[in-house]
Amino acid sequence: MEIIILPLILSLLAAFTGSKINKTVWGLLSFVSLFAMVYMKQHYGIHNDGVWHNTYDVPWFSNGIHFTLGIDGLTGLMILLTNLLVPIIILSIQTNNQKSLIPLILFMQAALNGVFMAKDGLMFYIFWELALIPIYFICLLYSSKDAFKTTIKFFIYTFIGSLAMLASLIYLYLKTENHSFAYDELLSVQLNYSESIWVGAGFLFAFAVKIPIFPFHSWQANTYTNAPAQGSMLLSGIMLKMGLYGLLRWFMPMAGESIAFFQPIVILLAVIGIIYGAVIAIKQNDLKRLIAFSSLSHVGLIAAGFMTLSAVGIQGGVLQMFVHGINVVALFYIVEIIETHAGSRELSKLGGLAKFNRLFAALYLIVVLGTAAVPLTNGFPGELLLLKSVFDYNTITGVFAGLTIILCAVYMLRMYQFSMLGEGKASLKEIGLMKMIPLLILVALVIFIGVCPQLIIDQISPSIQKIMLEISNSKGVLS
Amino acid sequence: MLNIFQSLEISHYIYLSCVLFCIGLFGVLFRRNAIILLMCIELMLNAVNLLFAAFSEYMGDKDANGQMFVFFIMVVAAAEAAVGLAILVMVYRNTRKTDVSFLDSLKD
Amino acid sequence: MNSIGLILGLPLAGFLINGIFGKNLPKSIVGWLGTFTVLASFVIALGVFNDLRHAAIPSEGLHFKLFTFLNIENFNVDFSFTLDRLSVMMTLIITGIGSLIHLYSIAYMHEDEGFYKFFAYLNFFIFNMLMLVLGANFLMLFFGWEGVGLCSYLLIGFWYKNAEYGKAARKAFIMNRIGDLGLLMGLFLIFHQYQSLDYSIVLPKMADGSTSQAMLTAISMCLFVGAMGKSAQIPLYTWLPDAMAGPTPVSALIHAATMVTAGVYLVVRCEALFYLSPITNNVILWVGLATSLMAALIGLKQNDIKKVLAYSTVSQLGLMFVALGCGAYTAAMFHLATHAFFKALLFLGSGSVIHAMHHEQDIRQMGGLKSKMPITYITFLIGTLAITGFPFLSGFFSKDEILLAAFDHNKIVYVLSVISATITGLYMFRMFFVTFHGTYRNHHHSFDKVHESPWQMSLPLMILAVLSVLGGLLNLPSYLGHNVSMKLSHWLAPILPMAESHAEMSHNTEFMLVGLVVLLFVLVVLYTRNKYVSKNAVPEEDALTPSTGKVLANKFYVDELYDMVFVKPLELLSSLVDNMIDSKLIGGLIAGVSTLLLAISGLNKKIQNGNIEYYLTFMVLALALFLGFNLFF
Amino acid sequence: MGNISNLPIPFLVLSFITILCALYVVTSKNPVHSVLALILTFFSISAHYVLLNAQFLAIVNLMVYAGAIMVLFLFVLMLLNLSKDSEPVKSNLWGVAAAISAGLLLVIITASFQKTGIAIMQGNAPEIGLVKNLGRVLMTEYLVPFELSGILFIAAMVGAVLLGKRDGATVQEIMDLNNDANNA
Amino acid sequence: MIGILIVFIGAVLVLFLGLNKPEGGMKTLSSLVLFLAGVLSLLESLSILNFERLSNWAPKNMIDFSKGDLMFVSLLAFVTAAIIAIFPTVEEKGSDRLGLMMLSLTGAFMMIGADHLVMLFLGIEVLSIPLYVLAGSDKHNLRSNEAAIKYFLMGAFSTAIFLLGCAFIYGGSGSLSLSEISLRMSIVGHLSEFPALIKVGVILMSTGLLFKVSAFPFHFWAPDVYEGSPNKVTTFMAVVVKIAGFVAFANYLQAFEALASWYSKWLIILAVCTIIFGNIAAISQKTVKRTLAYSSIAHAGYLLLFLITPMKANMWILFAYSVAYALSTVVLFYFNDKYSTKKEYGFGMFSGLLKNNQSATILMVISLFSIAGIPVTVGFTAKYYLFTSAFEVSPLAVGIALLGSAISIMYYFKAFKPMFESAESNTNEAHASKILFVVYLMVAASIVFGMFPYLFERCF
Repeated sequence: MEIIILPLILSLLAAFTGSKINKTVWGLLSFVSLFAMVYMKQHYGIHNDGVWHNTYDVPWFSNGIHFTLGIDGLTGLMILLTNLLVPIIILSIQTNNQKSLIPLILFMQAALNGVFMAKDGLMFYIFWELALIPIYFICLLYSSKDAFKTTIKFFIYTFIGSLAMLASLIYLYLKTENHSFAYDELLSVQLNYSESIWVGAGFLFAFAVKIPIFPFHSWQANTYTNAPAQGSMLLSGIMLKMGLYGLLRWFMPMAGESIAFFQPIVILLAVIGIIYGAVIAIKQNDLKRLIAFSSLSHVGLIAAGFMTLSAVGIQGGVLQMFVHGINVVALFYIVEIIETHAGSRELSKLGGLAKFNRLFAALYLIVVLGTAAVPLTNGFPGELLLLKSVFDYNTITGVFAGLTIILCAVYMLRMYQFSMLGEGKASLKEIGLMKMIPLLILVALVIFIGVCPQLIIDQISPSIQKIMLEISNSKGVLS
Repeated sequence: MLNIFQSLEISHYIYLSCVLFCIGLFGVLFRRNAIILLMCIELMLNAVNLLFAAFSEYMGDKDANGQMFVFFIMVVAAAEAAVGLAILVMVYRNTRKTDVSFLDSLKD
Repeated sequence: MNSIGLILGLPLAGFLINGIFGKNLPKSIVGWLGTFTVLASFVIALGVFNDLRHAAIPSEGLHFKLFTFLNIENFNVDFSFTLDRLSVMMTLIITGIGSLIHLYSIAYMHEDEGFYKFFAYLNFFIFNMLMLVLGANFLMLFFGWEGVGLCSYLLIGFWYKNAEYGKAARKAFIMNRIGDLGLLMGLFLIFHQYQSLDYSIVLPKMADGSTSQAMLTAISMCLFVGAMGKSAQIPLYTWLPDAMAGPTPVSALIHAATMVTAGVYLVVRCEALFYLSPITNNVILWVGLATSLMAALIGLKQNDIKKVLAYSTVSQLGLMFVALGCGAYTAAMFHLATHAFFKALLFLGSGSVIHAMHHEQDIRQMGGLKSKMPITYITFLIGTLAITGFPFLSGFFSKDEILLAAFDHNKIVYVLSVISATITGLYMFRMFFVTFHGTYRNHHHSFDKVHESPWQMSLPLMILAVLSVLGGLLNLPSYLGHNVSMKLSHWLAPILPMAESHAEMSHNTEFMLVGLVVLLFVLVVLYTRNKYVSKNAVPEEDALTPSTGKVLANKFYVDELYDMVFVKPLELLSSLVDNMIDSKLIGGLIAGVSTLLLAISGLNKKIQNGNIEYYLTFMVLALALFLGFNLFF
Repeated sequence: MGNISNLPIPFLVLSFITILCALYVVTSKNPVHSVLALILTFFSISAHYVLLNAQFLAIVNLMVYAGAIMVLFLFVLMLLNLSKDSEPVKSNLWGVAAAISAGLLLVIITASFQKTGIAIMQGNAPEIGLVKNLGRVLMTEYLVPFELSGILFIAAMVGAVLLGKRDGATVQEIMDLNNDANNA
Repeated sequence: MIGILIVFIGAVLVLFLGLNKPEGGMKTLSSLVLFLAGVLSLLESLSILNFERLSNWAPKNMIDFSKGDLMFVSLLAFVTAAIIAIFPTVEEKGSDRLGLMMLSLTGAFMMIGADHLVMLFLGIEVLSIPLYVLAGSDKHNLRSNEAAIKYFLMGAFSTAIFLLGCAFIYGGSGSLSLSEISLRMSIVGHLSEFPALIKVGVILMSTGLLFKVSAFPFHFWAPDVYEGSPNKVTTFMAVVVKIAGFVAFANYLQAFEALASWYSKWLIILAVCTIIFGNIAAISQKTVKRTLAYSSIAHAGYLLLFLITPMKANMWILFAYSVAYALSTVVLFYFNDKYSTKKEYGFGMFSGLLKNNQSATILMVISLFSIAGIPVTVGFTAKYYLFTSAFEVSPLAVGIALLGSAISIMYYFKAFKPMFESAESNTNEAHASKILFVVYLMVAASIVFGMFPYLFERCF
């Protein structure tokens, strides 16, 4: 509860004080929720035993619909990611004339924390929607062009998705014995095959749009491109993870028997998405668009890994969620710096920036390598596990999914080269050290996770095992 | 007093009323003069009244409900006619027309 | 135990210190720090080597587990290392030659603004290469494998301001990645089959014959794809010549002596696997042979001093793979070692020349340098002789061993290998003579300014020259007496249990074959000397080369082919998918839905036309409809 | 539905007149004729009321409808000078459409009864239709609606006044006013 | 009953006191009267006060306000008070418009409390007749005139149909009292035994009510009349008529509960059609008012879904939805009225609003979210309750309703485009003016109710 309330209060404060207080202050203040999280963990004495512990529970909509928050390893990792990235995102704000940006981001933080902690179906939905609102306004208010057209597409698209999820949730809710939205109650619902396909499809659609999985991605590129950098960061860094988190936490256990029906479809689509995104990314000129498609490619792999229903795939996927959050935020951060300091983010207008700031070039390179999953950077362990799981599921899909490591290298290195190397067309103005600090933190994480991924795996492993047990319990899919 | 339903079925009154009602309805659809339209609506109301009266009689047994309803319909019809004519007069004052098909400035 | 940590840790420390603080340190400290960390590793490795010589069980090595990298269900990979006879040999080569090249670089790169970066990268490369050879499981190998690819990328593109270099670097990295994908798939297959990636578990299981032939072939093919990428075999070889964009020490270290031999190392490491997959062996054999011949042919017409050496490297690597394909693993390792000596020497020599010529690399612009650069000249000569198989130099022995193995295996292979070896002589001497003999031909850079290199550069040259001469001692052929010969074979024997059954052939045949090779060598020297020294011929301009030569000069147009077959279609596909499928089809569908909705919405205008009669009629009809339905349902 | 010849003569005659008059109301080109026909219709309906023992209704019908409402209509017709058949003739097509719609409704409603029949019990006739009886019901059972219909009349009255109240604006001004709005 | 009395007396007072005074002077009085009626009804419904003695004079057979009905009464009273308070008054003398609106409101109360077909009919008429007048109360505006005559003719026509239905029901069941009918119906038992008269009667009567709540295909009047009427009247129509209509509809259908399986089939089809039609037709609208009109049609569709659920136990859901609908609709119409000009009554009227008036922007955004059903507004809460209860009966219909609310985003959010654009050239002077406290209150209420939805179920 604290980490929802805190950002909310901060958000209101920020809204009322306007731009009087420096963004750095807000950035630092929003770190507070990180500490709040640690405090919460202490306070509720949560052990890493895989159980989704309640931390807060009051009746809300009715006796069956509670305001229930819970925390376990998976949730913990996700809120860690959120509360780690949000301050960085706030610190990445370059100008002071985007007045409502900080309140919106802080509001978003609250909603995101809620999404990850919600243990009640309706609450999950509500936070899910709430998270959509600030990002919608961030994009609408500060998009570079076509703001309305892009955002409305994005909004309607995701909104339809969420409504499908709501329908599934309601269906499950009505099937529970005493009409309850509690996670465990929803899990215990027994559905027949065709029911479970419908329910699963509802969930899947919502998450597929948000993730996005291949044919549902068409909102993504334009939104990322036109949104302000902070919006892109929030969208790709954290909001995508909502979809993946939902896939893992809600779709997979709730889909019932039909998971076997969805498994090949999702994996196929995800693998198509991997290659599709990567192929498109190869020729992009706009850095943000490039990252958008690379993101499509990467999350496709995560989704595919999840759907293999193997421990390796799921844990690798969760790890990769965390990692992708860091990498993509770092990439957008870099693009933001380039855009503000070099005046453009189009590859054709950039080049030769490396000579202006060696440190920046080095950090950029590390992030690029992390994204391209070079060993000892954070991208590698997750990608290894995911590819392995997909490979084990089906060799051919595994090979196709594996193409990502080639294609990713192609477009990421192209991106790096055309922006940083060669004889410069652009120049990079002085970048303050303060601006480098968030990037430094991210890069430190890139290396750290790359070397010791097991630290994170240990955190999530019990929860994942529990979720896998839930999947297998009701459905008998896993042996 | 004589009960008409000794030699008549209630359905005859129902048909009669329906025919009257539909004549009125036809008029509403067919005519364009607002006053005639109003009259046709009155005709429809009267058809209903007749039906109520018939039912009331048919029920028998001290059932005044039908007739009371007719009474209230008449009350309302009078009020409606007053207001309707007032509206008509107002429109006529502004447009010099009572033809409803000319009033189509409000549309999609 | 800790010795492994030190061997690995020192270069890493060097990398970190140089990488983070190098900018603010004086160049001398940076350079010497880089050199000494590697040298120290070398010294430690020597100590380990000594220990291993006396180890009780010869196949065992040292093990060192740092921490658990990943542990999910049964997928358990440790960050662990092993140091056995094979890896110690590789370690010695890497750190030994590495330290020499570090030393060399101090002078070579002295003027460069990225001096500290260069040393950091070099140290990092050494670290990765060590990880590759020291890793105790396939994942560690993969770490190093990708890591050296990365370093190679960084170092090829070291002069980042040149866009062409950047392109070459990217090409190298991506081609390596293609191989890496194969390797990764191989890893998955291995894990799938054996539930582990540890050598100590996997290799014995491979050897015990319980695995199906198909699986073995699949795994070995996957691994070989990895090896192809790293060791620049057909079809993934084109990056290596382009990689010469990097500074010369890099070419010497990475693209000649160490990294490119990783493929050979991999095959030798998985000897059991490859030995048991004859199909793969054949593929390796023929790929290696083709590579060797093709690269040699291309080498004939190259005018860039480094390009010649690069193709020579590809060719020699091909030969190594021929050996591997024949099952002569020791021969391959032997050639790997001697090749490391003389190719490093040659590259460093060429670097010395380039240094003297102020970064002129075209041999047509050189000539007659022997008077100005005696040390370089002599050492280069030794290197040339060694590579071309001058009797009793290192190359002579190692190459002969491969040729013998080939002869033993298949006569056609033998003939082709000999042709390849002969062509090696042709282009090496061509280059050597054109560069050092004849007259000076450069008009931009006066002959007087050409100078001998400083001692930091000469010293490694001399050491390597000595090694090139004496390298043969490692594994002298058996006809030279049992006491001195086959040292390497014996050393590696415990690691290579399967390949031991190598048939001995009669010494007479051996002598005969050796004689043939020597004869060919003499002919080659005479021919080239006649052409380039006596007649003082200069290689033609590219435009003037005759048709066959043109094909060679243009490297068989392979780059163009790849460009046409892979790069262009991929780019085209990318644009196509982006513009057609993504925007038009998928985007269009979405836009179509909203357009459709709007169109339907517009239909409402027809009904809602403001005319009350229509409204009333519709209402009545709707009512009739409802009543009518009520009638029937 | 029994044989039509078995029906009582008064009912048949009255029904015939009613329908005929009603048709004339609808089809007459001259509004004044329509009004007069409508009054006739009301008279015949009143006669029906008498047949149905609803004497009070018969009287009220005559008074309210024929007497008050119709006079009001006539008055308005005269006031607005609409007695000529100013109405443009609608196309036949429209008439057919309207006839079809109305006819369809009629057919369907009647068909509904044909299909399932009408099930109500038949009682005998008391003298409920007399003022005395109705008045009692009105003042006891129907007190509330009776009282509340006062609200209706107040509303109608106020409304009619509001709309009918004249103020200064001339037709031309109104036209201009509206043209502005339409052009914008 | 107390509501009717107070409002009626208040209306008469306002009419007489304001006879020669400007309308604005009576604004406060009428708002206060309505507010008082609302408060008293609320207190009565919460069983805090009791007005038994006051209403004892009348027999109970005609009109009977249950606790739930009183909630609706108080809601409508509050809403009307708010409408009167926030919309500007005309400059003419005489307070007839206010009085008529209050009289119309009593009609709404009568509909809500009606337990008898006569009462229902009278309620509808008392509600409608003042509205016919009010729709044309902008006498010199031809559009207003047209609205009045259209509304009147179609209203009267639908009343006739409604009455025919009443007659059939009377014939079929032998009674006019809803509770009596309900009793008789439950005795008859099996569906097929019901006389055709009742079924036809129910259809015809429903047609009349569907017309009032502007459900497809009886919606035709709504866009035109909404557009032509003065803004205040439109708001009143959109909110009060619809809510009262649905409460009456629900009460009246409850009497025919025995037929539920039969009529819910129809209602589902109607609801689905209305939702699809309302939402899709709204997309291409250019003016704000028409868009809101079609949106109100769509909302009628959602509310129709309520009628297929077990209504008696779920009246609080209808109440919740009414609250949500009323709050956001009133606020949106208010802003439409405030910012529309003679020249600009499309969405362009909001252009540059963010720059000129931030609080107005926020209020509008929240209201739009609420009407679109996005959490954490009351709009979402109400939709959630409604859809959940309807889901049990017809998942498919709810699915379409969900889709419809997704489509509705397309037109609700159209307002955002001009709002967030920085418009240098066309600044709307009206943007600068202050927003009334009542509006803040309503928007705050829609958030508060959204956050604590449990209130509805507990208090109803």
